[in-house]
Amino acid sequence: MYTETQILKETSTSLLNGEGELVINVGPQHPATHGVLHLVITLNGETIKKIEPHLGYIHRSIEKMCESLTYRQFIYVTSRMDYLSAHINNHACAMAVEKAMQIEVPQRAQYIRVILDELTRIASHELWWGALAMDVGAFTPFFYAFRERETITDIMEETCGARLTMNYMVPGGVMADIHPNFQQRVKDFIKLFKKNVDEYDDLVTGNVIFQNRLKNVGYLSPEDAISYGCSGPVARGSGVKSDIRKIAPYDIYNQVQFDEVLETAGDSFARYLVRVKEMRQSISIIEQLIDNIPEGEFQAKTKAVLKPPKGEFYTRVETARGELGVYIVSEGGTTPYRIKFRSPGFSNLSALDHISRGSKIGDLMATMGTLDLVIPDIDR
Amino acid sequence: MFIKDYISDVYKAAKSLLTGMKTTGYYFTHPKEIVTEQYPDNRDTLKMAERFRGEVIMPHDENNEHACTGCTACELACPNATIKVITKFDISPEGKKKKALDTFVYHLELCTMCGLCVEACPTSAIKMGNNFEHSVFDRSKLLKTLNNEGSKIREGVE
Amino acid sequence: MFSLKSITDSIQVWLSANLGATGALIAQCVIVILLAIALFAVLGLVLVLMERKVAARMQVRLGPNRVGPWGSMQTAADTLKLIVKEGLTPDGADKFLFNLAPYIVMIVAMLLLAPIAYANNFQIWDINIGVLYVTAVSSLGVIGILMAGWASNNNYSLLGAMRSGAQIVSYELSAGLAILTIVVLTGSLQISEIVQSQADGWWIFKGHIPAIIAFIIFIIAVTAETNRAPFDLAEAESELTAGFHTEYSGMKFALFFLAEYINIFIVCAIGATLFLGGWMPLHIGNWQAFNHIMDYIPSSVWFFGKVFFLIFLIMWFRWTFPRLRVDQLLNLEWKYLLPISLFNLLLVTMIAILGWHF
Amino acid sequence: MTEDIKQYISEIQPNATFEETGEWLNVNIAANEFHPFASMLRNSRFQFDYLFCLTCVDWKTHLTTVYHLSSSQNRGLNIVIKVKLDRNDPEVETVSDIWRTAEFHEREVYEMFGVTFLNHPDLRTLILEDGFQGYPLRKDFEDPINMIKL
Repeated sequence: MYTETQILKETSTSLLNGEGELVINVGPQHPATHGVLHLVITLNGETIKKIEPHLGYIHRSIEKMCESLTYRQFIYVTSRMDYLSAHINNHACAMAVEKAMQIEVPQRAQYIRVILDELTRIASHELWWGALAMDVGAFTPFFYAFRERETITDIMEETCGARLTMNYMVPGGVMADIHPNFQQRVKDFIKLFKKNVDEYDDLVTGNVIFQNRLKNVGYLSPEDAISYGCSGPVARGSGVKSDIRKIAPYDIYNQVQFDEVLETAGDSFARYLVRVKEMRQSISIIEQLIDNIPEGEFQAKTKAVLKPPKGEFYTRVETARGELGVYIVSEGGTTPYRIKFRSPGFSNLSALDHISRGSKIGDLMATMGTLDLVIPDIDR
Repeated sequence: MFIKDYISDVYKAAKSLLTGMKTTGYYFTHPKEIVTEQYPDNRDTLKMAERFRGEVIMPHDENNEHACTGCTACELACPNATIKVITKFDISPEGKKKKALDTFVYHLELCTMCGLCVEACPTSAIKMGNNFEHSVFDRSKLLKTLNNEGSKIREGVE
Repeated sequence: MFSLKSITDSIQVWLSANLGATGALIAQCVIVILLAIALFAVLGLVLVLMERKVAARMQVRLGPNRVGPWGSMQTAADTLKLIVKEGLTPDGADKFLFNLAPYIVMIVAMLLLAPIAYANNFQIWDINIGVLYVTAVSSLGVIGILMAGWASNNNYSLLGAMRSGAQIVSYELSAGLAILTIVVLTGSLQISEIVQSQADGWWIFKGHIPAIIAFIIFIIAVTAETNRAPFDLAEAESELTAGFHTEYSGMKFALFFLAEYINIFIVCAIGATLFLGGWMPLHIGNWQAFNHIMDYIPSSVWFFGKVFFLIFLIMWFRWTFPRLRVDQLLNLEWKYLLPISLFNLLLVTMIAILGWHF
Repeated sequence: MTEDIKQYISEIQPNATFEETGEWLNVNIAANEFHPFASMLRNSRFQFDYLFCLTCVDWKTHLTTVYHLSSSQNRGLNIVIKVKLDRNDPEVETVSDIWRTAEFHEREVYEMFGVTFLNHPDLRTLILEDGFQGYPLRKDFEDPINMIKL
């Protein structure tokens, strides 16, 4: 085993390391890592022998930061973890505080939360779809994905006040009532999305080159998926039931009809299909809820200073990437004693080495793309 | 049949590729589908959403009066120490001392536009503005004082 | 029919009257070199802009539109930027080869401009083995790429160069076989004769289905040969950052970039000459009036129109398809394109012997 | 179900103690008994094969590593295992041979809290740079240059 500094020395003098293997650094600045992930890859020709992730380039120690923020303040920081599902992260934290304080969230707030969660999930999957297509070399889908995603961010901007790091959740509900245009714009979006999603299939899903790039690549067996703690679409692509919305329904997820998308192939294409189908499931969830938002309060009455009782609280939600756990240890003060975020990307990344050994470099990009890694989520 | 499979493979592959080309070809021949905005050419017509959080502002009315009592609730609510409220003591006509706002210091460079200060404000003295063009050449220009020169608290705000 | 022959002839007469035989030859060489360089520069500017505009339209955006009307001066501005940039040479690189490589790639591209018939009687060098010359010289370009990849002393560059080597060597085969089908039909290697043989109809129409198959294979193979997406493995940016030219900057990078576009132009010109009749106007059977109208369009317009149509086709591929993996790339060549083109060549030979074509 | 698990745990490890204040069953266990206990839980009829969270808490007097376990067959079944460690010399057996995901999580805990995981295949810093001094998530960690506290 070598440390980073040694790697830099080795590569500067010779292209090969001591054992005649080619060592390349993918990242921290590399077009395919979507951020500052650093993978040290040992190659034999084009075949991958070992992958070693080096993390920490964007580690902000959010867990430590949260220890000095109050229960109202720490929610906004979590938007910066998995910035593509910022809303769902906030939701998890708000739920953790509500659980600790035993706050009853009004029905209206729950509906709004779930609709926005699902919109966030679609937006996140859209971006993933475009980025994956770009990883395997097709540029145009990226722009089509952003076109649809733009509609969602516009809706978010109008209702939440920001496009990416919304901070719309507060303990006890949401910060403000939905914008009067919200329902109409969401319905317009659903119409647009249903029209455009067929284009995705034409352009990418059915494409023979794309299918060949993803099929039988990065095989993750169900046993490994469980052992590596994979969750979300990665685990579901291997046929492991892991949807928190089904396992431990929160808010009004037990009142809506949707299917947990499962694929059994376990390869990159299965993970791809899971996400594409999930987008359609999310649309159906939104369709069920958008016309039925009950009247009432959007925020429960809460004290100005939140002081949860002594104890430990764990909440789980299903983000676009998988299971996000928020573990709060409270000592009865105004700030959490310890917070741990169990981020889905961290566990999913740990399976990367295992599933890409023996495949080609081109496959690695496809595998990484379908694991849907968001680096701030991994580093926190 | 090997030959048959071979031919059907080639046919299916070619068909899927042509379907893809049809999609991109459609957009090539339909320039009306172009969605990009021509910023900053469209500055005059560009309308931000009313709730868009671009910066913290303190609205003043025509008498140069604001609604800030200097209670520092926003300062306490802020997660990044963006706001610093400096208070003074006003002497009311009855001769009673009363806490009032002296300077409302706002560090735009530290602000993450989370909106918690606006939530916390009991008198709605501050709100989020829509301006998003904040770039300046000197970082010190981002240090702002939100209350106007010579402004005072509006009558009746407690 | 309109022809540039009168102009070239009058220049020839004027030069030999004023400068003598040797002087005229030298002067003609200078004029040709200047024209070639001018074509090179203009093509670079036009094609880069075209690529960006085509990409933008397919990607529902506008593309360059700030410099000049509709962004027409964008590439000129980019070139200026690249010229004034510092050309870095990495510390561990083989400096001589590293600096030589871009020039080799460019010289090869320039050499290929020679045998192409740009218009009626307008050709730099009507060599009698024109097609052979083109296939022979075009495969030299890979030497420059291999040299660049090896001399950079960079893992990404090396991998990119190796991929490029494997790719070009294999795809030469099916490109060559596709060209051969037309040579079989024409019975000549000379470019001008191939064009003349299509006076009564282009080969893609005259040669029945085998000619169409050969044309498709040719387009696929040359897309691969010029390292264009979906076969851009040599520079696969999401895998190898920029492949063989990762370490290049400034004008040296620009030369690679330019050579890529010139190569596209050349292969499309060859394709247009072989399959679409070169500068020959579109003639349909006995429609005398129609044929007559078509003759009024200048031959250079016909030629460049066809070439740009093919270039557009290749750009369309690039902005639609994902990239192949390296083993799939070789699979496609050896398992699909090569057997099909061999079989196709057999068919064409039968057609030619039996005289079934028009 | 919780009673079943409690009974099973009392059978295999009589020294384990339980807390039931939280949502899920908490089991306290000593560090030297932890590894065989974990592997028995993994292979028990409850099949705790999904380690979804592994972390550590600094209680100023001691450290506690916290393992959140679940079963992939029945994800509603969760238990929490806590191992109390000496703060000056925290050492515990690794569980990366039982749950592969622990490999990364333990590396994170190792650098953030300084807990040494015995028999870990690759115990190096994952997030922090090489040669980083101190354990950032411990309560007494102070960094005067990159201040975290307000």
